[in-house]
Amino acid sequence: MTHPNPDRNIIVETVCRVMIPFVQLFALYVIIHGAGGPGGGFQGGVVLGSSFILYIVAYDLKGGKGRLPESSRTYFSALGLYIYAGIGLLAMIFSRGAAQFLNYGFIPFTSHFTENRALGMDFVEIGIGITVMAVTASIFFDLAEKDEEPDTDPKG
Amino acid sequence: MGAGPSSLPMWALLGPALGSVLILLSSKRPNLREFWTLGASLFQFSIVASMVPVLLRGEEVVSRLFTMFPGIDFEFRVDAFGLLFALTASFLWILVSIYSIGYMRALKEHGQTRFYFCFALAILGAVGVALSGNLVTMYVFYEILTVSTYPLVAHEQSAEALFAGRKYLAYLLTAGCFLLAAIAMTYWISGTTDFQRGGIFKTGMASSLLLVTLFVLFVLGFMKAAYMPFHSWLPSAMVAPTPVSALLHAVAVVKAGVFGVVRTVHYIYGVDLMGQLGLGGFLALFAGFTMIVASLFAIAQDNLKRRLAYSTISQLSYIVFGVALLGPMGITGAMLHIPFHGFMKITLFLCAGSILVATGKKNVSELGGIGRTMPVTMLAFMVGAFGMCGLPPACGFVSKWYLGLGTLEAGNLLFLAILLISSLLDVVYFFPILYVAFFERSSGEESTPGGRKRVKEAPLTMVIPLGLTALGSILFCFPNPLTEMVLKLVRMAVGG
Amino acid sequence: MLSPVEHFPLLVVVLSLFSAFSIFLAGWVNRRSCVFISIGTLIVQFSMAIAILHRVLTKGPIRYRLGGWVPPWGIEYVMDAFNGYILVVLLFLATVCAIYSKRNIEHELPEKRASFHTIYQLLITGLCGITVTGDIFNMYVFIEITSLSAYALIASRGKIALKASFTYLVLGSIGACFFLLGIGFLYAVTGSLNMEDLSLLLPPFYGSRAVRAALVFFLVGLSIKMALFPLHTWLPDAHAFAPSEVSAMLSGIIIEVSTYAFLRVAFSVFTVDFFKGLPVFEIVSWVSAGAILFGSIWAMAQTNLKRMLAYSSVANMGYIMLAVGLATTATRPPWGGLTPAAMHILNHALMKGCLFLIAGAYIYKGNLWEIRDLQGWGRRMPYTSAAFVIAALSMIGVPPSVGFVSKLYIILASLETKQFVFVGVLLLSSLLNLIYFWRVIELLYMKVHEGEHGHVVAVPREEVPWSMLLPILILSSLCILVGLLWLTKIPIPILDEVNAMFRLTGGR
Amino acid sequence: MTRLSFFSILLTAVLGVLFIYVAEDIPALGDPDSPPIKYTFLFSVDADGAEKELDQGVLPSRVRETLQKRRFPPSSRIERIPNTKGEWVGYIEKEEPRYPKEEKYYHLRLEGKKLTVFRYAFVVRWIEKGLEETAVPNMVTYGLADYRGYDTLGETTVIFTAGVSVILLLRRRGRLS
Amino acid sequence: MEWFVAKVFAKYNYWISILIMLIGFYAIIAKENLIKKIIGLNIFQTAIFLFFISLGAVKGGTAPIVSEEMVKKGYPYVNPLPHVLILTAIVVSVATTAVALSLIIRMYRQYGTIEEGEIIEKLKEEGIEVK
Repeated sequence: MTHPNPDRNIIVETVCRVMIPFVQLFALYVIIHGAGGPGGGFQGGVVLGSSFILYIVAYDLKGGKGRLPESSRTYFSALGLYIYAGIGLLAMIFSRGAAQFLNYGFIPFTSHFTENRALGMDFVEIGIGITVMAVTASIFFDLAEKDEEPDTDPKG
Repeated sequence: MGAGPSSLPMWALLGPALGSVLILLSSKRPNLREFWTLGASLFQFSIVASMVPVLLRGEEVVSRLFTMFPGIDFEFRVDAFGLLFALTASFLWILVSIYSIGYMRALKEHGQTRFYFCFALAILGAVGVALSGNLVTMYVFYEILTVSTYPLVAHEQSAEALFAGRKYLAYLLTAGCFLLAAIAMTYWISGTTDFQRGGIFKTGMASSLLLVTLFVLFVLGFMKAAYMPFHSWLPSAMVAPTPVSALLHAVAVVKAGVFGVVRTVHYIYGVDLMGQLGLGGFLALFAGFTMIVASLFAIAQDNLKRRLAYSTISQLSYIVFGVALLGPMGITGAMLHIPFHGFMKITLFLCAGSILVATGKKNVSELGGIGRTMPVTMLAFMVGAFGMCGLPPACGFVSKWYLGLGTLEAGNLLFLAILLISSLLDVVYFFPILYVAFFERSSGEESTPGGRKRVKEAPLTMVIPLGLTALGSILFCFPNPLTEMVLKLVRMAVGG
Repeated sequence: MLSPVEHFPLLVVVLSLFSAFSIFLAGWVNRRSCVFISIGTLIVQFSMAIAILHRVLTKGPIRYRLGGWVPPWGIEYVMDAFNGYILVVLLFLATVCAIYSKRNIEHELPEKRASFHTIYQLLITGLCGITVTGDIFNMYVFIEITSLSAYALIASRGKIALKASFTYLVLGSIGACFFLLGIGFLYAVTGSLNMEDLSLLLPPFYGSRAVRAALVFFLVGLSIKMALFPLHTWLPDAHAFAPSEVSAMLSGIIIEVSTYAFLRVAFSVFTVDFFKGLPVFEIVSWVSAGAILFGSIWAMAQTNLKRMLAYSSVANMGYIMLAVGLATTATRPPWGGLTPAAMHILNHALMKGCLFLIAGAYIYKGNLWEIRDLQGWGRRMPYTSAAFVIAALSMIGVPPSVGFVSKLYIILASLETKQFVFVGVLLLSSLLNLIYFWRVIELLYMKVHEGEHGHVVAVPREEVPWSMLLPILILSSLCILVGLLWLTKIPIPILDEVNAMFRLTGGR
Repeated sequence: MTRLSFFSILLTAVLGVLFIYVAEDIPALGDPDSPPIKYTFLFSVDADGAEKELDQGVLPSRVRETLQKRRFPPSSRIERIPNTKGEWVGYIEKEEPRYPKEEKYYHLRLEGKKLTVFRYAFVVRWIEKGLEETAVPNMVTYGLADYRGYDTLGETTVIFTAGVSVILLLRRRGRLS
Repeated sequence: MEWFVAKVFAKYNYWISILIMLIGFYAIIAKENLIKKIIGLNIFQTAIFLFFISLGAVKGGTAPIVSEEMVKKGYPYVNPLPHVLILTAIVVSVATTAVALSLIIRMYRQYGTIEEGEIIEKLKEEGIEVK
């Protein structure tokens, strides 16, 4: 295939094409496995985000934006926090105000109090992962943008 | 003496406060606006006057709003002395507002709404100072007076006026800072700031050095009284329109300063403590210096209003002087001099203003023959001048008489000498004006072929007030119910 | 079973958090809706804050255990009179500025409304978090949220603001790092993070060097945040070139909340007993006396209106910290303890918020940055300029405005501690205020254009839209009303409760 | 040597001196009994006859009074740590829904004639009870997401803030700007 | 010697971290280049993180993940709390860096340089003096 810009490299592209799925899979593993072993939302989220960064490094910004468009970045970065804070509020709602914010035990995932806590934590980690992924990607995309006409008029 | 709680002082202050708001609201309709001004002044005067019988019954009108600090209430306590000042200010406000209607319309001044608004606020401040029952309350109104007078001083908005305004603020707000410090220290020393006859400081409350420093702070704080080294804001403030100079710089502002000094000496320190600390002599010398030097300055002035301003400076020091004599006679003279000098000086200023309106002349040297073109005005002027020099039939005679008695009472001939010299100087700088006005030929372009000058007075709205004030200043010289009332009030204030 | 009010301390924070995401998404759908969501949220928060304050004053402090864990094992929210008071002040000014920002942001950053309002809400989240939290590390996290959003908001107008914001970022991060180090030292000595728990555990270690160093780190770090002279260098540019409502928030609330954080750490973690025999507060008061003079003098030297106001903010932080410095030695009510400081926090929020909003109004109307541009605008924008006069008079300290009240209280406090120097400093600074504010007032009203010679000329009246005028008028009228309120001593009981809680007045 | 670099060297030196001044009170590396990981010293009283009282499970009056004076919660139950010479654990009442009502709080140790009272660091509970209380084996995870979950919410908010700030500052095109 | 071991060597973690901290601090203040300033800031923060983490270290401790055989062997766990705190603090520093970098990019777009001195020069030319 022909390349519009010369600084793209077929080898790098192929390697990344192979690697990126594994990176993302690993990221998901890290997020989910956060409860049992080393790992957690942040680590997984950053790895997930870095997979997109890797894509941009190998291909170009436009393609990366195609893979993770602005809309999904916006939605995801808010969605993760909605999940987190929402789960916190669910605890209050399900216990009719008896329990405090983030008191996962009161969310009836299962019948068992501590199980609920564990599950609540898992969902929270997922939320964190989503937000971190979206935000890291979004930050990188914005930083990587080409600069255009400089600002003028120092004050107004 | 008993103290009847009442809401009269609030009403008295409500007059100008409400008036100012209404004035702002009706800025587009001049007649309505001036109606509000007159209405507010009449309302206020009636309220203040209605307090007189209570006072004559030997009671005090007290109204306590709320407590600011332990020992300091926001309270109005109307005693004879305060009422005297309040009466003077509010009565003269009526005349001056009639006068200023004529003046402002005759000269087609700009920003009249601002003028009337600030005027009302200034009166609010002055009467508030008169009625307030302790230093902190007094300070509040004192500062309101200062700030609200600035736009009046700088009214003309010329470079000179702006400079005068700046000078005015710089002097008086600096003084305000000294005053605030003094008040805070008073509270810190004595735990209260209420005015009590005989003073709130007891000997041994604080070291005499501290008390003397505090007194110096007070004297600096009441810089509105324009003692000599700190006087220069007053003559330059004469760029203001004449009604402003008349009311504010002959009655409200400067008298508020003097009022404060009297309060300090008589109600915060008390005569005895002043005597012990030897502050009386110090203050008397200070005031005497001002009396004489200011008169000398006045001789040198050619601008009529500036000359009047310097005479004001020296006359104010009469009051401080009288208080500093620390004897009942002297204090009586001082307290009498507050309303009397108010009447006489306002007469003089109004005359100057109407001369300006009628002929556009500002300087003494141009006044040749004006006595014949403006007889009423100049007669009134003569009355005022006589009063200033302490000659009958004007009421200045009475107060100066008491001051003289006070010096004798103090048994200090030096003070008597100072008094006489300064009165002499008054003659020296006032009689030339009269001479020029009545006996000199003017540079005759407005002499008609008949050789006789036609009478050309200022508008009636200006002539009537000044006639009234002149009459008043004659009235107070002769025994009649009014004079009796004033004297009674003063005696009660002195507590003789 | 917790009563609804006991959930409010949390809801105040989480609500604005939710509204931040919602504004973000709403901006994606429809840009116009953002500001309304923001204002609505703030109004709800404000009413919650009032409810909290009432509950605290009537039934005593609220303790909220996040996640249901009892401290010290979990994070705890503690609402007492002090942070209830601060919360009300903060949310009031925030609401007013949000209303103001509707038109101003449409005018200045039409493209970036959504993200601006999102970050504004996040700023409120951070401020509320700092205010309500009872856990010192949690406080650090929220301080960071606040600072990050503040950096972004300051820089949002681009241009010089970028440089200013960068300076703020570097200094502010150093300050936050110092705060973190202080937490580290305390944790190394006591092994706890909950404030109340720390205050219980610390007494045996009062002599310990780590604890003292921790205090130094907290003090320096937060002094950077609160722009206490000589660590104020970031402030003037940041205030001068940010959007005006952000300047108002910065100078009215953000630096004050940093002051609150310091007070909370100083009096809730290191209690009063810790400071016995340590010259900390003497040093603070002398430094802030320097700040007052420095700020006022530099303010006189400015030609740019907002920059002048910024330097006057430096001076006013000096006022607050001077009052704080006197807090441990002046113990007689009503001016003893923290009363003057807390009082001036509210007063400065009102005055300076009003002034900055007015400066923004001038910029909105005629792009008037320099003071000399304002000549004759007094009659063009009568209401705005009248508000300016009122606020300026209360900065100068003319009775019965708020400025006068706090000046009086601080003077009385310093008289009680026999520090006559401070009295002089305060009076001198109010004179300097007079000079640099009167310059502006004179230009606004008195200086006439050439050729007019003071005769009436019809000037076109061009006021700002009502949604910008309303906040200005509200704040300026409060400058007087709140002053009278203070004089009548109606709100004083709140502050008395604060002093009693910190054992500052009486009982010692 | 510009003024700036001199200035910064000066500041750095001041900071360094402060750190060296502090060094003395920093616990040594890996000390298993340091306050962060084990317990904090509260106070010590003289221990005549305290041992018997403690073994009967009552707190000596001196200790109780001192705890009251320092506004610490009263101890509900004392029990001796097996096979130690003179170490006890003090429990306190706490109310947490669905969890045991008492928690390990005080550590009392007999040292010669002195009875020293310590306060367990709160990490102790995380380490010992975390698994059965949250059913998650990873201490960092349950510390992060449960015991101090609110910090983590704040931290997620921080990174969200950073994202939006970058959008506000840099994004030129797109619907958000 | 014992003094040295007790006071200095036993706390080498502390000494190392403050050394790094001072390096970062110096870089923040002294460097003209804005990127270098930010790098210095990161070094400074990292040093603090090191200090925190090393507070949590325990001799012979294992990773804070509950596991049966570790309990059987009787190894102590290291202190999980500093990890929790520092995870938060790291994210904070990442966020700060991101904002700082975007500010630098904007400044570069506007002034064409990232040297503080030059930027101030350029501002002076535009007639604005910045501290």
